[in-house]
Amino acid sequence: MKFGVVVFPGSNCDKDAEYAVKLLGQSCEMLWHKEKDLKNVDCVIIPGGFSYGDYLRAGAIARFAPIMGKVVEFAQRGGLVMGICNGFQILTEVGLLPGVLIRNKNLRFICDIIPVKVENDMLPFTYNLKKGDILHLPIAHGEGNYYIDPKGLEELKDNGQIIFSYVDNPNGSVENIAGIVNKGGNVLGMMPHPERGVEMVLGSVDGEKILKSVITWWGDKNATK
Amino acid sequence: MLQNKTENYKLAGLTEEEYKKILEDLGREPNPLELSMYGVLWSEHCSYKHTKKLLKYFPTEGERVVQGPGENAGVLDGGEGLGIVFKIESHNHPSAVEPYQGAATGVGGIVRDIFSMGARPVALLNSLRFGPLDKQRNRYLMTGVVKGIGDYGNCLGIPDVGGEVYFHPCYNENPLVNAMCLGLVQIDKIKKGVAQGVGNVVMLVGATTGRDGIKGASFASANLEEDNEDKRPSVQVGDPFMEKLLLEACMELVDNPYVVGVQDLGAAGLTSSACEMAARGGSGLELDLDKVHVREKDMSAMEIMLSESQERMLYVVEPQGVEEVKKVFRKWDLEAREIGKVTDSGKIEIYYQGKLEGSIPTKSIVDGVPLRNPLREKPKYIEEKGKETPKDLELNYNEVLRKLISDENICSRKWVYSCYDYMVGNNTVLRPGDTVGAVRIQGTTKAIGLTVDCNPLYPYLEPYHGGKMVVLESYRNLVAAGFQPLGITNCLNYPNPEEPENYYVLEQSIKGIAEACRELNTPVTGGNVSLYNQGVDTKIYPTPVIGMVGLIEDYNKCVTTSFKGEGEVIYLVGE
Amino acid sequence: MKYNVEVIVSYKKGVLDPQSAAISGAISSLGYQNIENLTISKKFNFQISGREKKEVEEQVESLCRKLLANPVIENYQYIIGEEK
Amino acid sequence: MKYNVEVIVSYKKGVLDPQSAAISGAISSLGYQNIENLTISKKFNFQISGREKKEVEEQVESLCRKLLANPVIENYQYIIGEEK
Ligand SMILES: Nc1ncnc2c1ncn2[C@@H]1O[C@H](COP(=O)(O)OP(=O)(O)O)[C@@H](O)[C@H]1O
Repeated sequence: MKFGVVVFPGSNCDKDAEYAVKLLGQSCEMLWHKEKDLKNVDCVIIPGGFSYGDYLRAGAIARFAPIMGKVVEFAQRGGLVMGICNGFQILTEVGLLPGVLIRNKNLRFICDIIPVKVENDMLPFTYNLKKGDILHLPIAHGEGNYYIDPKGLEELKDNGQIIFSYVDNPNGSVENIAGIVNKGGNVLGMMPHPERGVEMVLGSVDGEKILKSVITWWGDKNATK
Repeated sequence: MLQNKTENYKLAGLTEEEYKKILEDLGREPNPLELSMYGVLWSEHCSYKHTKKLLKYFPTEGERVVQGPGENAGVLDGGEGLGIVFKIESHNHPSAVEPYQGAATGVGGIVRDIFSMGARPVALLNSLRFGPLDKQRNRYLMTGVVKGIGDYGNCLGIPDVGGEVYFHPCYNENPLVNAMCLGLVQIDKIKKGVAQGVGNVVMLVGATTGRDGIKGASFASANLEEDNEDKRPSVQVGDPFMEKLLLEACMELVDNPYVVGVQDLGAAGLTSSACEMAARGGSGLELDLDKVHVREKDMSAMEIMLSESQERMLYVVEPQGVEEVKKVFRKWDLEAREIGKVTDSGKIEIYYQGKLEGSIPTKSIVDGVPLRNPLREKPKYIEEKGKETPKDLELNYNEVLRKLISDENICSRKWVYSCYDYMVGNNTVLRPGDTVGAVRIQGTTKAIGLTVDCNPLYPYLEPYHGGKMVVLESYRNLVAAGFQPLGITNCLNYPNPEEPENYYVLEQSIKGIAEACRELNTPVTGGNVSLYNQGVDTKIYPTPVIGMVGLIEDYNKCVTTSFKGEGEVIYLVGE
Repeated sequence: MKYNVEVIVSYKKGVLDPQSAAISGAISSLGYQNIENLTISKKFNFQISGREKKEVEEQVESLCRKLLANPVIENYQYIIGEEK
Repeated sequence: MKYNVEVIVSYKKGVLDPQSAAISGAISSLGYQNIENLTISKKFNFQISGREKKEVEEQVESLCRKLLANPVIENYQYIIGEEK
């Protein structure tokens, strides 16, 4: 399977995502923000970091990058898109995901490894997982406090769009939301960093389970074709 | 003008002796621009006039030393062509005035030192000292400093893998903020801060040059545009996003064969980087300030030369490489301007608006400062404190334990390091909370262990032995975690060296550090000196912060601090 | 023609702004018990050139919607004045 | 008596404002070439109660200096109006 990692000025988890994907034996293309070519990848990762310095609002400026037009088209055609941390923020700003991420409730940046619960196991991103599974995942963000109005929240719940939730809410997110998907289930936004949880020596291996889910799902889907 | 001369050199921070030396070196009177350039380069901060002789005590050679003191950072040989680049630097004074920006720009500065060597920064550490937290101002300082360090390093994506925080009333007026950075480079690709090759092009890259950071002490600042409401801030504002772009662009140029030298612009801005690069190359420079991309209109030559605007680098490039270099910076949306060329005049010649505004012999301004030899006197308190006996110990162990673990100097530091992204990069194998921090070297089984440490009580009570003990502590930390210690960098934070007692302590503790380094075979590859950390009511304890690096061949064998399971036996080792 | 533009972007009512909340807390812990209803907004000032006000207005409107404010949580308002 | 207070905090002249610089860059890459001199400030609004305006003014002044603005790099100005 071929992954693509978008590189914005200020991205800083782009190489980590590439590392994780390759560690799992998959190929990876880096997608420069000024370009308009997704290089035929099967899954786009929008990595963490501080695109454009996160000035104004996290993700507010990145959404206008030329590559994003292609990402939106790709997503609308059903392509797999994973926005991690800053990538989640960008996906909400560009409108692929509902809601918005605001400053952590205590206004502090938080770096830690924390338990996250799987809420929906019917998605490509949780293909190998079970609802209720607890994953220990790294987080590192200052603006991860997910907000959506009550009506939007109802919709998220009704459609099963909440995919991950925090066991102990670190940032004030509504409904302890740690990750959501779009209605189609092909676009994921999550604050925790699965690409950092790929080796025990780094403190966690649970991130691998999410990436492997995507890979297995992809393999199965193409096998049945 | 003439009768103002004394005042002028004093305003520039120079002594009469120094001024006479300048007259001698120049063979004439310096003009205001030249005088203020001398003023900043001959300041303690840039010239080490009080400590140059003392730093000679340090062992700086060893089989692993690739680059000792004198460059932007030191380099050790990590085996198989791997260069371990590291340095520590203080940003004490700016952080006392503006904790957030002061600490942030401190991180920015040390990171630029590392990547100017061609190394990719892979880890940060920091060593912090404040007055006790029952004082509101100390809480304010600490909150700002921690946030400043976090925001800057997090944005750059460099994991912060360790550090220390210590509280004592002696830091009430002078908090200490020392930042250390580690980078990795292929030894044959190391870049140096050198300007060489007549006709080679000097390029200023990165952020615009503004009026920030122009030293209030500089005598010329009185002539700055009068505008009372907006007093010129002497504090710079950092832009980590700009630095991240600069970092990535510089990394792309590591393999470029046309790049002759690189240096970052730190204290004293263009003045120090241009002069130092020329001095290392034994050359001269011709600078055309009209080419500098400035942030504000109508800046004077002096303002451009002294500006401490952050996120800027100076490149020396062979003419045929200039377009390529520009192309890389353009890719990262950065400005790169040709602002001058290398000459064989042995002088720094500054042109502005078609006129020669200054001409200074390189050797004079960089190495010409008369060194000081202050008086030493053993402080009386040392004898007195030596005679004190411990007070009666409290015997209620539960109570003692509770007091200990709730002490602000002992309790968990998680509230500090959880503000730092310590995992970015996928290399952090020992995280904050362990004895030392460690990052692995991707593609190998090796990891580098890092620690910054200083218990200031040791050098305060026993300057010489205390100096040794500070090094030993770092050494023990690394060994305990399974690392072979390789070398150190240090940040000497001390009070006013012109007081004999202070100078005695400074000299003795340096001798102690040197002795320990020699015995342990951990040479000193660089460091930083911060003197005059003294206020109206307090002066800091001698605080020589040691940053030590070590190597482990297999990172799976790192030893973490925690107890691993029930029933395990606990040993106390040592005498 | 040049116009001076001022844009104010503030949180919608009902959206909790953690920063305002924190500053309100800090104010009362500094001992000011008589301060209430604190809100923080962003104020942008810039100059825009265009042939006529209507055209400029459209541009400012779209800039607010696209970039300066996030309509999910923020409101915006602007004033366009001719440059003197 | 209750007063409505508006405080504007902005960077001093000559201080680098990376945020404004980044947003200006974004604006021009969005195709608006006719916008210049963008600056961003913070606007605080709150209500304060006090017996007389002078007393309130002193409090607002000290609040600005201590909390809302960083006098090393920022300027502030405020307007105090009586509540209607
Ligand atoms: N300013 C800081 N930045 C990052 N990590 C820190 C900082 N201060 C302390 N730490 C980390 O917290 C842990 C405990 O610190 P400390 O109590 O000083 O340890 P030690 O007893 O080993 O000297 C260490 O892992 C250290 O690296």
